[in-house]
Amino acid sequence: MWRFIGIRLLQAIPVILVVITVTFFLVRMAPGGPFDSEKPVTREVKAALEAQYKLDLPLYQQYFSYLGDLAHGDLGPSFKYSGRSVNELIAAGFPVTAELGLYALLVALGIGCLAGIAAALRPNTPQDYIPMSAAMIGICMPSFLLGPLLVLVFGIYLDWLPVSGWGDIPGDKILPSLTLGSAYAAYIARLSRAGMLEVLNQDYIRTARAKGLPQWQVVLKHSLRGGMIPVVAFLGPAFAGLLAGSFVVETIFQIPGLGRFYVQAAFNRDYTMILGTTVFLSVLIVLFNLLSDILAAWMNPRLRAQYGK
Amino acid sequence: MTSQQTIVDISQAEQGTSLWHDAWLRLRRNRLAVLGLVVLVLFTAIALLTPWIAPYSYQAQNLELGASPPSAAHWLGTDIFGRDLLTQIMYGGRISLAVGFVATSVALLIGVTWGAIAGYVGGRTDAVMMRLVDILYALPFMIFIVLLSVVFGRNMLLLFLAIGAVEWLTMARIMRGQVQSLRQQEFVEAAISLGLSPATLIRRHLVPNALGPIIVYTTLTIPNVMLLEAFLSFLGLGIQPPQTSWGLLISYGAETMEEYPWLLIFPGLALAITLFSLNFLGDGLRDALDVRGAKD
Amino acid sequence: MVTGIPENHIVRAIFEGLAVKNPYTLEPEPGVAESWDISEDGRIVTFHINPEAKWSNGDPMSAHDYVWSWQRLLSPAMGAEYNYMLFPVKNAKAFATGEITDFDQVGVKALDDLTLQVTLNERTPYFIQLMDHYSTFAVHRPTIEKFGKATDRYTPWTRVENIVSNGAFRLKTWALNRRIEVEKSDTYWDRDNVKLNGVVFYPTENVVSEERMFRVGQLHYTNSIPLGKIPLYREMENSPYVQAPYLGTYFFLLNTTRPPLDDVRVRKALSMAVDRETLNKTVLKGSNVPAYSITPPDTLGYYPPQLFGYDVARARELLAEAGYPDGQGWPGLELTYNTSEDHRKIAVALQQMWKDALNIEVTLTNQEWKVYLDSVTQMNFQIARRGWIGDYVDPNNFLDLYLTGGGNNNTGFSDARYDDMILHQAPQAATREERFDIFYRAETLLMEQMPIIPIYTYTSKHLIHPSVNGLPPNLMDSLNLKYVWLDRNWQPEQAGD
Amino acid sequence: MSLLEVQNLEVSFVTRNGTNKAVDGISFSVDTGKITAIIGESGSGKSVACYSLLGLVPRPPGRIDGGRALFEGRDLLQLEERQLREIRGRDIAMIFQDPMTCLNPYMTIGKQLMEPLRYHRKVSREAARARALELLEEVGIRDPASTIDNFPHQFSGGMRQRVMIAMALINEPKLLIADEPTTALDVTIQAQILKLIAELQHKRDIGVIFISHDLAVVADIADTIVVMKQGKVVETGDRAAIFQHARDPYTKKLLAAIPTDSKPPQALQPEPLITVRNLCTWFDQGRGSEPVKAVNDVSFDIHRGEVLGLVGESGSGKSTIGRSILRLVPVTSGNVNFDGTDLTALQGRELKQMRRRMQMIFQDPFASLNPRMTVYDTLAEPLLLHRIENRKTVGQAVLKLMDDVGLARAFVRKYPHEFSGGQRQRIAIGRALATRPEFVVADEPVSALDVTIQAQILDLMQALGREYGLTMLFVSHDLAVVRHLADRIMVLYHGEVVEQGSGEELFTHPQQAYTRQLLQSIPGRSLLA
Repeated sequence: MWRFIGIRLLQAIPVILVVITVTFFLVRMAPGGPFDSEKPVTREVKAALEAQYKLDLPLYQQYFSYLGDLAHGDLGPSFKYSGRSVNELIAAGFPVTAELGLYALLVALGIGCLAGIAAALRPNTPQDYIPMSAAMIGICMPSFLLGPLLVLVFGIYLDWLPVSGWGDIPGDKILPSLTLGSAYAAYIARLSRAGMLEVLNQDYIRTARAKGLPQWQVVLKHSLRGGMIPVVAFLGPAFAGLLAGSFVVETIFQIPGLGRFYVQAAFNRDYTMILGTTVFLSVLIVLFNLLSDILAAWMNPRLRAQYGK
Repeated sequence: MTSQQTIVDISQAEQGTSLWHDAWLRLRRNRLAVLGLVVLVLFTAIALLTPWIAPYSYQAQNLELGASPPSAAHWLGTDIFGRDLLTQIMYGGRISLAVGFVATSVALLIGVTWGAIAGYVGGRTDAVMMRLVDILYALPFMIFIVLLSVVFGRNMLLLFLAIGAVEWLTMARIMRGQVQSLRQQEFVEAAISLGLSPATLIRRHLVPNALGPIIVYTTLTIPNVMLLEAFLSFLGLGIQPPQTSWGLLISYGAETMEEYPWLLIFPGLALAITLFSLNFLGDGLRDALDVRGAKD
Repeated sequence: MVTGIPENHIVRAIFEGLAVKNPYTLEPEPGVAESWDISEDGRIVTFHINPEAKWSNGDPMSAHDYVWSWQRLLSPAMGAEYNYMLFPVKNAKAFATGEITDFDQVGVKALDDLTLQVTLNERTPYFIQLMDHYSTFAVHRPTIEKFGKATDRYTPWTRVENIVSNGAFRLKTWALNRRIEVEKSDTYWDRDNVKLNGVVFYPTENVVSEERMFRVGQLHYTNSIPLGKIPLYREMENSPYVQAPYLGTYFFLLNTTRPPLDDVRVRKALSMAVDRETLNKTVLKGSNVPAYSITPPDTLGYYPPQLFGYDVARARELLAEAGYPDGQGWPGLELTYNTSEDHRKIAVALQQMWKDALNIEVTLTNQEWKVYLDSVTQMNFQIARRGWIGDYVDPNNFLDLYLTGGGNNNTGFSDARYDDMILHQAPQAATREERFDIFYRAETLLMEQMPIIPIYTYTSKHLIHPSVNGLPPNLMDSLNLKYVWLDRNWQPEQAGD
Repeated sequence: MSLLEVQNLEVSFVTRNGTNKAVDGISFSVDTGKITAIIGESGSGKSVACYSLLGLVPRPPGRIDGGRALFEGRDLLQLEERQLREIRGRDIAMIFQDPMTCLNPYMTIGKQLMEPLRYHRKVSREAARARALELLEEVGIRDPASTIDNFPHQFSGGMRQRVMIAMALINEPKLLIADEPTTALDVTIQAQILKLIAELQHKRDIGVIFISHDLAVVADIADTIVVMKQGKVVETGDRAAIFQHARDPYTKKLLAAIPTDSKPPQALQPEPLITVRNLCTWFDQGRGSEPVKAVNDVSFDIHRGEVLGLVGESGSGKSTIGRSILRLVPVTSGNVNFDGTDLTALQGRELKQMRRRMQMIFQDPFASLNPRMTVYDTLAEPLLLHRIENRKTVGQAVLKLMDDVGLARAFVRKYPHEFSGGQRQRIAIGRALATRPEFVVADEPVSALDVTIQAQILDLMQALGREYGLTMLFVSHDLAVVRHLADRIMVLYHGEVVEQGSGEELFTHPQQAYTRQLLQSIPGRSLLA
């Protein structure tokens, strides 16, 4: 098991290195610099600014100096938020995004699994069609549409929940989590339906039924584990997607998360912030993919034994 | 099965591969799938004929009229420029359908090929190919897009490519998983022992058998692509006003959903109907191509 | 150092300049300086600092603080974006560009602890106004030096736990992208007149979300409002919607170096074919004021010339004269704007107006903000959307944009007479009337060449909760929180921006 | 009175294509302490009949049309699901065919064993565990205390079937239904399991329904035999009566299908077509662990026109030898010489050329045909690939192949799933022969087929072998089948050859203990010999 994790982590190093390199040069190639603004500054001012952030050095020197800092875990100063380091900004934004992502994932798992299992138990009946149609809409409903809709209904017309914020007013975490989680709930519903259908057709389910077990026990004790494996395998990519895709929701609900920092950084050409966030997210994506693979393997005793060697 | 010998018309037997032909025959029996197909064909036909059948010019503004709810003159109402919404949706459909189908085809082509090769060859090749996919997943998409739009300027072809370049990643992963499991099957071994080249083997034996999940994923990709197009257009890579698309109409509509709900509802409906049609057709196609399912 | 309009509110809440603008009249009134004298020729300004003025750590404020702060602002190494605010000061520009390195030559002197003498290049009527611009505020030297060199940008002196300020409020919380809280300062010289106990600022990029927060009572004050919502709010009784003229102009830059826009007739035809009244009434929901020149009307009593109006017939004539009768032979034109819903609406409307009136095709290109800035600076466009918000109330702030080679010119417009009028004649003018007359003639010259197509004069648009008082609309959209008070019948004090 | 009395049971399936009568009015009975065997081909309705008794046929599409099934005086067919559930697993227990798939891979066997006991008898966890350990001991699991918390994949197929049996017996049922419990097992394991079932049945004095397609399997244990065909019972009788005085022609056909003879010896050509020398095929288990030596230092010759039988249990490496020769798995060392060419050195074009001359027939006719290619496409592919025929003539060639393997020409446009297992194997044979190969590896080509079909396919292979002049490596775990077909037999054990010789020699004078054990495991030896 540890060997397997070790190999995967080793494999991740070149991936992340390439990501850093490509991103580094990509952001530099994009037109407009961090200090361009609507009221352009004089050439002298710009030169002074660039000198302050070492942007006056040759690009390759900047690159290696960045890599050197990175090796020490230093992501550099933010260009946009003067006086703040990228590490600090990520430390401020990430917990929020992670929490949002976690709740969204819980929403997605809760709704998705229930709908998927319900559909799988009675395939090709309304109990199947209705949640699956909803799932289809859920997958394709963009969050820039779903978020405002939920806000209008629950925040404004019904006046049940706050329309924005994060941790400021009780209940303000509900709508963002729902908005972000719904698309993934839909995917999970489809995955768990397919997974459960597959498992329910297995011989060992027949064995369980031949033992005289009632339906709910057959589902809970015998089908769930196998049926959920595809869902678990999807969790890694899903969580990565949630992290990367949370900026729309963060913007709609005024949430001070990493996604918003990231997009602002991209618009501001905050080079160090873009790079820092990209590196951070790609490490996270690698880790979560690994975690979900391990979890999926752990759920399958046979694979568990294989990796255990 | 009867053992009675029947004379078979040889010319009929010569008609090459018949998987698609048979799938078509089976598809025709699936009422929902046919409905989906009819709707899609209808939408495509409308899109193609729009310049001749649109009730209004899609540019003509009537600023004084502004946004008006559905009426006899404007069946679906007008937008804030007083432009006929039905016309806008019809023209938007041209872009959205084109983007949806072409970009998805690009993604399909790259993703299926990439995934099939990685899954079939395996080993180091697979590792390198999939790491490349990982890298592309991790790159900051927005910067990438902005850069593309600047370096290459703005054109539709680029839009298709950009979207295809993003969407093929997941497609490749699915395909790879499918191929990996298919590769274990004996019929693949049989094909190898016949002396088939890897390319032929992938094309003839692996791809057709992996189509099910790919088709389902494709039907989900098309609407996503249509919405992604709106995002790219918003960033300046995609189409430019007064051209429009369903994704753009929906995102404009979402901004004013309280004041002018029809500006959201009707483009949303157009997309939703397309989405359901695609889904019915996709499920139908999957079943039709799954020759085993037809009888069991 | 912070830039941009929303941050401006926060800086002005926790810092105060030598003079502040009265929100009702926009006339300067005492800030850190309790009074000031201006010499006969207008070149020497002497500020008398209020002995009661203190930093938030209790240190008294002194004239030396200003000398040091302004030196810091003007230091080339600092790279301050707004250092030009002090360029009216003698030798300030030379120091900022590194021509001279001795700050003693710059016209800023502390005569004693409480007297600051400033020597200007020439009479600068708007100089006192500049003292209310945050770039000219004093900063606390010991704090800054504790965390690094004076000119280091990347130091943590602005943190809540470190910052020392001198305004009516002081920083309490700074949660990035979440909220910024300020509380009443107990060292502020005029603390008895400060009525709010504190203010909470919510940063937002999304004007739609902002409106929703206001609607459910999460905000007292919004920075803006979505266009589509304006009619709804306007019709409300006791409407919270407050709209007022704002010192800014929305216009399009025309690149006069490229055909077909190198022909003044084409430029004029395009400008005349724009029906600004209808555009404002319909697409813009009457939220702005049609503009026909660059300077907003009533800029401290100055009214710009109006040389033309909406005139399709004349526009067609001009276009025909330029060689494109009824749009024939039209080579096409590209209009660039930065990505935004409202810019798109205007561009789409204009595109169709030109099509209808002149039968010419104009294509639209929207660009991401930094890309757009790049295009504009490089003059890599034909027509580009642009806006200018005045930093101080004076026509000069708008008219000096079009000096030959000016950093914000971006049109290729160049006229020696114009340069002379703005650079030399106007500063020499003895009276305000004479000065405005020079501006009027210069602006006439400018608009005859039409290097820009003015569209509208901005208005400030806010939603203000009925319980909020002391937030009068003004031309600068200047928010002086010192004057604000809440009706006690209403909920806790919050403001958003 | 009988333990179970089934009368005129009728079950049908309602599908889109109409109603299909699966069980058409059958009657039989099971007595306490007796084994009733139900024999029939796949599709004869034997399993459906038994599943329907316990409500295990999914409804829809299944439908019980009529009949009665009296179990201890209660008609099972009239019971509600809840009542049936109480009987299932407590009074009537089942064992299924494939122990690989019938145990839940995600639960330890202990949990699965205890489950029926805990559910039906509400006993404590400790008591259930103790009982489970006892039963595991009884069914012959070594050291149950340390294996009870293992997962199914940690057991071999035979062991898993023992676990299944223990699970079925844990509630002391009165009736045990065993559905082809040995079909997926090796012969030696099969013999053990059959013995175990017979012992347990005897000891507990319970009734057993034993479902099988193979008369030979039940020859030693059944008390009563019911022969089914197409949903109907064609003959019922006690064991002796069926085996010695079968009346029904179908029963006779079943009996005749059991291979008993050995192939008459024939003169071998002196020149071997294939020489295998020191062949090793090892599979890497990743760094650090020993490779699996699937084939270890094996040498043998195959002469032109000869059928070489390769016998061994699963895991003995017999399939790997065939695949190694055909270069379908990478060879670790050693060489394979085919008509003067070293196959292990070939690459690309040359290898493709050689592939035409050697082909393979696979074990599982369900998996070895591309499900999305019609028979026509499957058969045409090798013809076109090797340019044996052109596009114009390929149609005729395909039809000729269909004739050769005994498939109706009308089926040429059909897909594999539309055929029965035997027909599919004919297609696979047709594909293998399409390139007119000199050498064919047949990897268990009949082990997945019913006995009657098995006999037909073996006949076909023999006939075609003669017609095409084939040299063949025939891989099988079934000694009787190999003896029937092969000129020479090689016995493989743990990747190494332990004995070889002609069928007659091996059967009459086995030299090695392992060979003798194999021979003794052949079911129904006593009755058939």
